[in-house]
Amino acid sequence: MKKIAKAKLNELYAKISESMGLFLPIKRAGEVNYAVWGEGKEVSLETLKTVKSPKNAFFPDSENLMKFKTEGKNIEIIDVRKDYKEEKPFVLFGVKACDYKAIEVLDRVFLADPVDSYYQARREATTIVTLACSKPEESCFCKVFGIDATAPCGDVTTWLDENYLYWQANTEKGEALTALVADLLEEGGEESVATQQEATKAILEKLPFSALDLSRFKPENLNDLFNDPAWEEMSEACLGCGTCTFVCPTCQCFDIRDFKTSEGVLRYRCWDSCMYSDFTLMAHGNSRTTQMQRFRQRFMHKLVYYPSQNDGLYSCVGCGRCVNKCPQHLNIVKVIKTLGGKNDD
Amino acid sequence: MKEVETKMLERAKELLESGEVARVVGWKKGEFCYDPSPATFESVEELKDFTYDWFCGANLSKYLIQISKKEGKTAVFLKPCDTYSFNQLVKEHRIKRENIHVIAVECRGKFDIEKIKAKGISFVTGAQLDGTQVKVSTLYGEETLEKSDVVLTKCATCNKDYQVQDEAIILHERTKKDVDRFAEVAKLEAMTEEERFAFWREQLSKCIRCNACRNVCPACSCVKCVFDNPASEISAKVNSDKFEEQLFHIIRAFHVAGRCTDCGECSRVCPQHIPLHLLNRKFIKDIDNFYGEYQAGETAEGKTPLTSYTEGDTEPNDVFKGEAK
Amino acid sequence: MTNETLIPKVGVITDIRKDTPDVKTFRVVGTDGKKLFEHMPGQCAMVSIPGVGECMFSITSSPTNEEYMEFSIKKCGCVTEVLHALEEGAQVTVRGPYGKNFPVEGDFKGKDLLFIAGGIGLAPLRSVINYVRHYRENYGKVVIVYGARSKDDLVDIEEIQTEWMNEPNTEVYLTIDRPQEGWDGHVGFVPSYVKELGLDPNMTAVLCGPPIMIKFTLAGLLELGFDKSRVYTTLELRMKCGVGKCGRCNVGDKFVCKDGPVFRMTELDELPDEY
Amino acid sequence: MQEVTENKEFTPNIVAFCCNWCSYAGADLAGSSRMTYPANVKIIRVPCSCRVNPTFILKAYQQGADGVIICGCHPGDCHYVTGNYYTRRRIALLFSMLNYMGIEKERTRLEWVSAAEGQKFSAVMNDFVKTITELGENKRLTDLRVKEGE
Repeated sequence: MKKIAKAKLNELYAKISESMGLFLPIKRAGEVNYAVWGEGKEVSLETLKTVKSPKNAFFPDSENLMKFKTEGKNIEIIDVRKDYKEEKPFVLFGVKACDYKAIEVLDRVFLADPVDSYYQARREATTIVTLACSKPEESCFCKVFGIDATAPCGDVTTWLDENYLYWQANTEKGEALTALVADLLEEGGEESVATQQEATKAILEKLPFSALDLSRFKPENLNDLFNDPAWEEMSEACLGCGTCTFVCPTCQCFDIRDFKTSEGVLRYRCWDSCMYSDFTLMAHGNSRTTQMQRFRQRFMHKLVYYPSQNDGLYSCVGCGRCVNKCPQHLNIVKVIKTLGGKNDD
Repeated sequence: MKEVETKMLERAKELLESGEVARVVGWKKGEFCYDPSPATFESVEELKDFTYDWFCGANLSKYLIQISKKEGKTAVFLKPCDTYSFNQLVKEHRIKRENIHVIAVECRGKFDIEKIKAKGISFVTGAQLDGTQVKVSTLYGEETLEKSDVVLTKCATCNKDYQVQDEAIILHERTKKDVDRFAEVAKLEAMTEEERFAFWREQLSKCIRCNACRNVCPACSCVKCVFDNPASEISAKVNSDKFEEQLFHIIRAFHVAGRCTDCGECSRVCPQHIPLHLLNRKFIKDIDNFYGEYQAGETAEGKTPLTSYTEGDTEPNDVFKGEAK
Repeated sequence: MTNETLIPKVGVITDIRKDTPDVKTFRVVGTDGKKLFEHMPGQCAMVSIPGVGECMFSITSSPTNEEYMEFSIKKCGCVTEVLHALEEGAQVTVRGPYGKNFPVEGDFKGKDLLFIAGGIGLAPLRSVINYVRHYRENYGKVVIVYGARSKDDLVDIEEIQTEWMNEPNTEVYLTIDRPQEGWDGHVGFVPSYVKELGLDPNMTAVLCGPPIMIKFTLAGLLELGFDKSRVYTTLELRMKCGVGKCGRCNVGDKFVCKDGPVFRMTELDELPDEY
Repeated sequence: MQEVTENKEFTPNIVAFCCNWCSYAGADLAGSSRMTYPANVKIIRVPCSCRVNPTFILKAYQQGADGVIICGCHPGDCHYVTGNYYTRRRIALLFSMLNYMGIEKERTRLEWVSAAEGQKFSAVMNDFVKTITELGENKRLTDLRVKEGE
């Protein structure tokens, strides 16, 4: 294991930035979100939960897919992916265990056949440096999904305490990054990390949501859960906004839209939310006309549909962002408690 | 606050048991002490989850658009600011007034859990007002904070009074605050053009276009929003660059200008804490300046500033000149 | 570079046939004059007009047609409206094929087949019917029941009358909803017509049409003794990607674009009622 | 590229929303009386200045306009009696808001031009184009995607 003094972190960022892009939690106008590092930016590794998850490193809020030039009746399609391919490799720094797990959830969608080459290009160009949690909060429940917040995976795992950032490379990519910054690192830190991990685990045990019962969320209960009358009550205060979706690290629904420019048409992909009333709107109807149906879709997808298609892997990682951010305090924990509790009925 | 809650609960029970109302709209308990959700209670049995505390900041008026169309009468608990939204919606024929029984309920400002957490306080288990201070209990003990530091932004400058009530549950009188709700707007106005641009750039670049500000807004009650309508040519789901953010927020605020009661829900729900109320308040301030003081929601009748005019109105090219001030 | 699934190919509309007042059939080939891609009956493709939008349509032509693809499209939304205004020679973009096809090389083989369609619902079935006609010896008897609001709404009646009706071992039954001058055929809704016909319940049935028609026809078939596991239909929901990623066309844990659009009725029974 | 846009050759894109009953006719009159106004003014005819939704103005900026001017009948002379009184309030608030958000206040203007005022129309347009030319390219409101590829 290696370590670097906290005071020298800016040097580390500068060194990485020389040859690679560096994407990490940065405070801007009072809020911390993942953004590209630059001299003078206020990095905030201590922030437990960035408002947006780091998913936009691979699956940006909006990205160009292709361009069309039209002349008379003719259409020319211009592939814009080469612009991405030439993008220099980048480092995603400070990813928490839950957000890292969320990347696996996204991988299973975007890297499944047929592979999404836009996502893949970014994913392959990235070295992920994770950061263990030391101060989990009451809205955290990653433990429920078998995630160890004190030992996240990734190409490099790091731990942060008052004085040092501890550094452990896990993969070839991680070794390469370690070599790049070797001059800044020194040996040691195993003990400090072990102490921190122990202390954090003690907190994790005590978190109020650490023992949520997921046993009812199984594919064989799909129809029972779908038809549960509790959805009406759970969703009645839902505003139909997209907050939960957009702060969620695993939500990956998107829309494809066209934008007319002076040069032609730009086709782009952007985040979309199943909570929106036009999500499933077709010319001749809508398969989900009520907010209850849309609300149900979101949570059924996370807890039943996705696992049923992905070997039981839930598409929730317990980051608790929806718990903190829903304007009316509706969230997946309330859903799990309400429906999961009916196990023995 | 506990006494108020008890009174409210008693009254809700009475109303439901006597059959005077078919349902009561209030708040139900969450997982913590600080995350209640708006809820409808249709039986005394359901009232077991009823709550009213320092964190019931949500404005219930907009829910009444749908609920007032239901069979039977609905009782609703409205805070002072909520009554303005209610009136405005009645004025716009969105709420069926005759189906609603308004119970004005005491409010001495609501707390913002995010502000408490921002002070480094976690595992909050309760909060109580103590004079000008707030005692926050946590798993690790008690913390004392200034009330002005923890109230919701919308409550910090609120001097509103009940505009409509069929009955009231008020145990503590409120003291009028000596604050100018336009102070922040004036501060921005005093900046240079570049500074203002930079301020809004920084703030609006955080926007994730979740539409929470729009969906929570009691004035945003269109059946189909212009931003959801592909035929409007401005529908979009994401801010692709700096312009879209401004377009969305200018138009959002503009569409409610003259109807916005300054309930402040837009700022409360913003996941990125963009001070959206400063856009709405700018319109309110301008309307007051140009066309005389006007408070939307004070009455359930009459014209709004943008649906009326006088022959000698301020000329648009003159709004920056001294005479308009 | 071009194998990215979201990037379409350019197609040229070489022929436009007006089938009914609101349905046109578009013949599409690649810019090189050849067929854009191969498909199987029941599969779909994303057709788009840059700047307007992209929509999923079932491929109406049979895979056995080696020259071109056809799409029968009803005018009902933004994209279809613009499509209907296009002229021959116009270009569109096409990507696909998407979804599972009808089991023409599997369960359908050697079976007697019953096709029931309503209105534009004939579009996806036309592909199967013509495929079956091409490999006629592989299948048993074919019965086609097709209904529309009026005689003018029957899509490509010419092919039905001149080709399908003359096919050996094939029965074609047409019906329209209300009596109309110049129509001496059957009048009545498809579901009741199906019951009147007293069809052989051992046939494998394929249904396509408006949801209400499917619902009642299915009930009728069950009454006649049909087995749900031998009744197929195709679904249609909002789609953006076509490859199970954009997350909107799911019914329960199945994506219509990837796991459908062709479903057995028994499969649909296991899914929540949300389509 | 930067230098090119900043030298004198910058010709702004101007969008003028003109009321059918006055300024649009005023533009006609200007034309037939051989009074010139710059060719880079793109006129959009509207049935009344009141038809100009604030969205139109912002949309024009999004699509690359450097300046937007709205022309209507003099207050009191509206073909529909009161339309332009509402325009006046609406546009006043919008101008104030744009300025509040740090958008140059000179970029957007409203003028009352009657059908008989061909000369005024021409003078207003010339003056507005001059103002915008001096102000330079609209960088704060254009959608970056519009000018992509240039």
